[in-house]
Amino acid sequence: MTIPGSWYLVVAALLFGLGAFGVLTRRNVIVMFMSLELMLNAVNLTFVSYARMLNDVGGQVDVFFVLVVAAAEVVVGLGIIVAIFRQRATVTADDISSLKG
Amino acid sequence: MGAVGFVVLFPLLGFLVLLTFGRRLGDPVAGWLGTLAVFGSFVSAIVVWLARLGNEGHPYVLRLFDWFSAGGLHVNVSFRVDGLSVAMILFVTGVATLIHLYSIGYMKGDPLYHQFFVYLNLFVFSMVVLVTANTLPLAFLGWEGVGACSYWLISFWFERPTAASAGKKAFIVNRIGDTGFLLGTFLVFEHLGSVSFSRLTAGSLNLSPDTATAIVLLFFLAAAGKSAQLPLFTWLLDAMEGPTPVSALIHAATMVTAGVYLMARLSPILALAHTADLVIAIVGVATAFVAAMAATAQTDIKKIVAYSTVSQLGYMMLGIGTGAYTAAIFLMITHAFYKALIFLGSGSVIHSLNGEQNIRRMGALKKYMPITTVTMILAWLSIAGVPPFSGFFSKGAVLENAFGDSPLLWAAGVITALLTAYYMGRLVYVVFYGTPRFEEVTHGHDPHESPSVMTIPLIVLAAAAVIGGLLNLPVSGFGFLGSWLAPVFGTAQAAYPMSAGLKDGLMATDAVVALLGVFLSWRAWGGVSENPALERKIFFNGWYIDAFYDRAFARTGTAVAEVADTVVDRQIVDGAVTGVAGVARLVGGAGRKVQSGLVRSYLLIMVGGLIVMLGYVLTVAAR
Amino acid sequence: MGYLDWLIAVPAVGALVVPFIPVSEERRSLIRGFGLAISLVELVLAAVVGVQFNSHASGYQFVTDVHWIQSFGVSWFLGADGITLVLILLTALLFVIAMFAMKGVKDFRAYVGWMLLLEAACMGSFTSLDLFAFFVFFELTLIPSYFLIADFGMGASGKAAVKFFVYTFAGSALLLVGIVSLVFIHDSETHRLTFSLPALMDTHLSGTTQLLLFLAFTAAFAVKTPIFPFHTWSPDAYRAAPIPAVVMLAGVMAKLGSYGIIRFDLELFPSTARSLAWLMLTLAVIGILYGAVVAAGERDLGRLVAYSSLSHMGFIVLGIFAFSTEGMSGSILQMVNHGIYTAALFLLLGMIYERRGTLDMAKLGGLQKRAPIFAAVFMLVVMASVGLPGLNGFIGEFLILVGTFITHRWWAVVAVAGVVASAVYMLWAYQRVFHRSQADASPFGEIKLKEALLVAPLLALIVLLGLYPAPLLARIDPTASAVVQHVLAAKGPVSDGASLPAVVKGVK
Amino acid sequence: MIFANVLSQLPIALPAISYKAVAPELVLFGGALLILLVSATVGKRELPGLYRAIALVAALAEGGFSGYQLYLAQGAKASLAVAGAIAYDGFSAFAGIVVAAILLLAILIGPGFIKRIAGDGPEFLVLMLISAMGATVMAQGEDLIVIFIGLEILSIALYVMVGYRIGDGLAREAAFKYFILGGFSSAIFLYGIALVYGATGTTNLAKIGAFLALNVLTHDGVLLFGLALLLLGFGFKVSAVPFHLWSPDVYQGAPTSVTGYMAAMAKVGAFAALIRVFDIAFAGQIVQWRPIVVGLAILSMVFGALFALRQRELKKILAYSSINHAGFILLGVYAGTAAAISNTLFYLIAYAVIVVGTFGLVSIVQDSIGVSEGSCSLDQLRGLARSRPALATVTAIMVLAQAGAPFTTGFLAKFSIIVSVVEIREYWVAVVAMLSAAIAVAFYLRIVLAMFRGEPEEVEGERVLAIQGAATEAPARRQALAWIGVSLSLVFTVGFGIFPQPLLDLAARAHIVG
Repeated sequence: MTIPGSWYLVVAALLFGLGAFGVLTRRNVIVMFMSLELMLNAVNLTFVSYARMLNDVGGQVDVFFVLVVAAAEVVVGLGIIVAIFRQRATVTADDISSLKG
Repeated sequence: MGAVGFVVLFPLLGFLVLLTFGRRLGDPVAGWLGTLAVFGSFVSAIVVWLARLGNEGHPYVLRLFDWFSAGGLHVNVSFRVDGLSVAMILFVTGVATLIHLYSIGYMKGDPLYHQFFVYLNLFVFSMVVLVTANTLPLAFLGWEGVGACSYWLISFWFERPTAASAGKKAFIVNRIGDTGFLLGTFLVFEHLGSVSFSRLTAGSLNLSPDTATAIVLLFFLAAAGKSAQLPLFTWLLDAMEGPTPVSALIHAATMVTAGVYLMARLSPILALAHTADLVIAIVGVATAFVAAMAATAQTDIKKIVAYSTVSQLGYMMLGIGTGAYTAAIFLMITHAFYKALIFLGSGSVIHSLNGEQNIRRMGALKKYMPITTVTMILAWLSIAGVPPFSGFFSKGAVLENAFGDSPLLWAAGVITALLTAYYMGRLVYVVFYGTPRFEEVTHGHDPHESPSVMTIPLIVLAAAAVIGGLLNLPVSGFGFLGSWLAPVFGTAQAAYPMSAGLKDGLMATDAVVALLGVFLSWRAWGGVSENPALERKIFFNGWYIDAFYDRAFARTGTAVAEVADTVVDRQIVDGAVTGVAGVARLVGGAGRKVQSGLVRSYLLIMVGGLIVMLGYVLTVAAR
Repeated sequence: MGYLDWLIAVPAVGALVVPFIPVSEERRSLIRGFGLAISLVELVLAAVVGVQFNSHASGYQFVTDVHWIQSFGVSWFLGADGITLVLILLTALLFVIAMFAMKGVKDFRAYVGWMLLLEAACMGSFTSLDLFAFFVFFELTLIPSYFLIADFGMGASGKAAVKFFVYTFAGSALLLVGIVSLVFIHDSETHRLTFSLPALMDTHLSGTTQLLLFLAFTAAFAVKTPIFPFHTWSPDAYRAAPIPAVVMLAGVMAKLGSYGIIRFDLELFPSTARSLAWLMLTLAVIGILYGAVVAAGERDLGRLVAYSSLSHMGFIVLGIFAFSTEGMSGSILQMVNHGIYTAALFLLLGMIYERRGTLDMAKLGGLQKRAPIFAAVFMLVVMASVGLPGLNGFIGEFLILVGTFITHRWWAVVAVAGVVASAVYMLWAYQRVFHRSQADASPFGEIKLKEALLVAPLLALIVLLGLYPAPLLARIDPTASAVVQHVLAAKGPVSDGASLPAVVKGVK
Repeated sequence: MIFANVLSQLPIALPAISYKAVAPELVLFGGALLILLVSATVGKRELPGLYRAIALVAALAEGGFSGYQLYLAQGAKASLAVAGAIAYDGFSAFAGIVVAAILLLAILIGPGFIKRIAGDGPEFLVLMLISAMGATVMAQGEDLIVIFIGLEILSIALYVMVGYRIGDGLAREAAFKYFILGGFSSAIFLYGIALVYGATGTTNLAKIGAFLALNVLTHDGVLLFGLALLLLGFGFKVSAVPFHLWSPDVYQGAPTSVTGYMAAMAKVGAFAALIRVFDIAFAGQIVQWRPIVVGLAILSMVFGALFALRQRELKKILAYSSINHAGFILLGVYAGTAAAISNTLFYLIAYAVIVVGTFGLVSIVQDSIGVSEGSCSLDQLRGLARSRPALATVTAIMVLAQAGAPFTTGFLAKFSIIVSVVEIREYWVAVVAMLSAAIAVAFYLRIVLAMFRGEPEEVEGERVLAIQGAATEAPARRQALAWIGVSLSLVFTVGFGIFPQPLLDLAARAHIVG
């Protein structure tokens, strides 16, 4: 029996929620970063499942754009994180809070 | 007739010259210049009087220029010459000239000598403008002008705190009265469309009774303020802080009579408001009685005379209230003579006892100051109403009309006449007779008579006090003043039908009462200088009226002002504004806490915002 | 370029030129000379306008109307009638005196610059008949006065300046929304997008809209005048500002508020003005008495004069909302008179502050003994402000009270008490400062010639306008009666007939 | 030409790209590549002057093209290009002009100061040009994905620029925060696009608009969800409350000239895209999204003003002030009429020029008191009016222009927004807007007050970072170009403040054809 498209959407939504939750709760910067990527991939899944449901190739093409952007983000994000890491041994998001008030 | 312009111009010139060159003119010259200016005004007053002798028919109005006009209101600077105003300018400038002369001597050696005459000349100018103004606002200029001059003159010796506050008190109490003047003027303008006296001719006014009453009562409030009637008389007592010539000129002869003049000038309206007239009469006689009682217990010579002035003014208001305008004006003129005389007499006593004013430290001065003593005795007899002195005729006329109006008023008037004779007698006996008590005041050597420049005015005034009665003898054909003022008052003048016998009876009772008063004062104060039985505390403190005013208005007023400033304005009204600013800053502060610097808290808030938006979207979608 | 344009352009250009005047530091008093020259030229210009003004012609004179921002329908539309003329003359005169009074400052450049900009802004506000242009100039006056208070003021001038700016700005924020809404309603009615006052005057506004717009406009003017309860900024600002600035604040900018009420509130919303007259009159009367009572409780001379100014502005507002020609003329004349004697008062206070370094009455005393001439001058100005007949304060007050008495009797009766109250606090203050003998005999120099010359023109005007105000009144009266007729003739608001208070009787 | 023939033979169908449409992007990108090429080939010695010249030429060219497009757009029908993904109409042309203006000012002001903290490298200019290109792509994007790509190009370039002075702890922290929050909001924005795509079957704005006009979705939950997520993405970028939390920290942490550039460029790009998306794609759903936008606008205006009252750090105050401005621009979007859009554009260009100018001044102030591009507290400004009167006066004017002082574009910008809001009869919203402006005046005046009050106390040594080989030429020369930039912005602000008609006409022609 074929799995209705909406299930995929639900899975994607769950994945997205998971990613968001990950960014919110995990203190380690690297894990936050990974959850961010997870959210982007969840969106890819949504695109693909919609493309399949709508039977339109546009959605799938968009996935490639998302991938490209995600890659660019990774490069820059890791660059920043490494720069921070070089000053301090362990890096948690809460340490980085001298800019406040 | 145009000379009225000069009557006004001379004191103004005197004021301006003294203002600019006064300091350089120095001690005596400034005084003489001032006296000259007022004398010039007196001469021009006589010229006006002579010119007027011929045609007393209709009043002459000298129009100078348009003062201000807006909408329906047109006010011009114009002076009115009619019986009343001529009488007034004659006696005002006359008395003023004498008092200027007197002041040259009295104020000798005072550092601010020239400034005294600046204010005096300005005062005479304002007074003359007041009595000859043809429009109510111009009269108000004179009215407040004399008020301001009395403020400056009372607080002339400003070093003394009591003098400064006395001056301020005088001005403020006058101002309370002046609000009545303003409101009265507005009512007149509203109903008659004009503020000029020429519009206020008797008979042509279509005022409803209660409007007329309102107008009269409002103007009476002003008169009460200026002529020290019952509710607003306390300032006159404190006004004694000023130099004695000031008391003589302003607080005896001229300014205080402005209220009476105003009422006389408004006689056409008074004629339409009988209830208001009754009020005036009652207040007048009540003031007379209260002041007379208070005068019996004063120890300060000037306070006694001040209370006496208030009392005599009460009589004049009684005359006005009972419609006897001529009698009131007659009493005003004669009163000016003997009251000025008494003040100047007291002034020369004070002058010779270098400043001592308490009668308990005087006594037996008749040996050292013969002229002053004689003139004071003459003044005493005329104010008491002993025939044939002027007081007898003028007070008699007022009492006669009072009897015509209501015997009750007459009775009160007679009792007060008795008191008048009594307290003036007390003054004369204690000051001039009895044992000398001035040793420690004059440091051993005897008091000397005042210089001639001071005694001459005393003598002139004494003469005037004595023969003043001739102005308006009750005998037909000799009522010069009556006929002179008839065209002014016309129908407003009340004429009570009385049989000749009744008139003679009344005159007789006046004489008897006067003599009784003299006798009583001789019996009580012939030898002794203190008698607590007769000098009750309540009268000494002026029935505690002033004390009551002080606590009710002055103290609470300051307290309220204090609270209004510090609490109401700073905390409440301003507080509201700074409160709003405070709340804004509070929220600002909260903002800083939200900005915790933690990335994850930012994310949380963003997601929170998103959830709110999604919630909203769901409700919209669900609809 | 009409006269009015020059009136605005001269000080504006002056203000722009001042920073670039190539003058070395020690000869910087030349800059003050330059400022003085500009203000004198301005005075001459104003005089010329005064002479050319034809008091019989109705409507606005010296009109210039040229497009400015077409897409918003904004035009540079200037015009002058009786009210504007009188206020222009006052502004020009007070500026010359303020320029003279400027001394003891290191940085003349900024001082003169801001003062000239302030003059240009005031002239702009008085003459512009385009609501946008009026609003822009009305706002522009805030900036120079803020800098004058904050930089050259005394005491806690920083806080006072910010409070002044924000308070007035908040008021004018409502004014802006009011103006734009009015223009929009007019546009949607007549499809003509314009900000010009004459065009906007015949917009048909429903009762509630007209009420809301009236409140929005009046909010800004009430803060500026000030009217009770929006006055709490004025004591702080007047006390903290340097003397030349406070002469402008109290003398000229306070009139912006009352001028705005006459020009915009009454012309645009006549029926609401009529139906809300009772509220404005009550606020005015409260302002008169409240100002007097608080002034009596005040310890500091500067703040005392500020509250007395609140009380006197209360009279002016009273005259405006009495809707009688006498009252209106009186209040316009009183605007000029108040400007003159308050300016004189503050100049004298400046002299006291220079000599004793304080305005706290407890520390002042016995000045009459040390400086009798100064005391006499001070007494003259005090008497003018108290409204002694023969001096300029009286005429305006008298006309206002007469005008109010005719139409709103009981407000006038209560307001008359203000005449007494003003005597109380003024003379009490005079006594505490001049008569009370001072314990420490600290010296108090007699008035110097330079200072006397500074105050002389104002003293002359105090006496002259007191005795012969006819020339001014002749120019004010036609405009005043035109405004009053406009308000009374306007039929009730379009929809709900807001009932007129029974008290308004037909005007004689 | 051979290459073109070879391509044409290939079986794949190349989309017809009209280079006229994408000219602005090409110019900027070309400029960036050229700078990189030159710096790569020229070897060790860096040629900052040459890089800056190239960047300036690129910026001017981009401005020229946009101006030409604006002139062209006057009559042209809907002009889509690149298979409907890029639209070039009056609106995008005007946005291009604004981008050019920002670039011009930023190139003049920025590099001089960046040199002190990060040497002469060309990267700063390259990043600036690239991010500008991102903004123009967003402005011209007719397809949600294209807008997303433009957004990412802009954002990622900005993340790097914020962290440009990687040595400084604050800058690193700012970059990190901006990155994480930016990434998160982009992800959400993307998810929004996906949902919209799911609901309407296309990501092309015109097609979405057409689709929604034709068939009314029974349960449009998915579409509205997507809409909300899109709004979050845009809201974050323009720092509307409650998505503004990043901006105070990042504005303070980032080097001042970057902050100035970012404050202007990010908003121009985001608002251009926001207006186009909501005007073309979701015109039908105006009833649903309007309340959200007005909610965001009011929150931003009011809290933007309130939160700044207690701030002591200059750049944080200016951050909140730009949040307040964002609120005002959102009001313009909320008004939604064609006139409102041109007024919003007027506000955008006025705001952009003032903000870059103001931050340029802050850089000059910091440079003259020895604090290099770091955070600058109000107390350090004390007594500036005594030491540098000209600088203090110009700064005061620019700050007051932000406050809405008359005779400046700031005033006319706020005025035009109030006019638009009143035209849709939202009087109370206008009142709230102006009252927030009144609150804002309080903190603007605190800045001015700090400068004009008090004596200049000696500057306690701000730990000046070790500057890698910064040329130590006299500050005057370094600030010369910055002064030109600042004066240009001043002349623009006051000039168009007094005679705004030309600028208003320009904005009026910038209507969306889409």
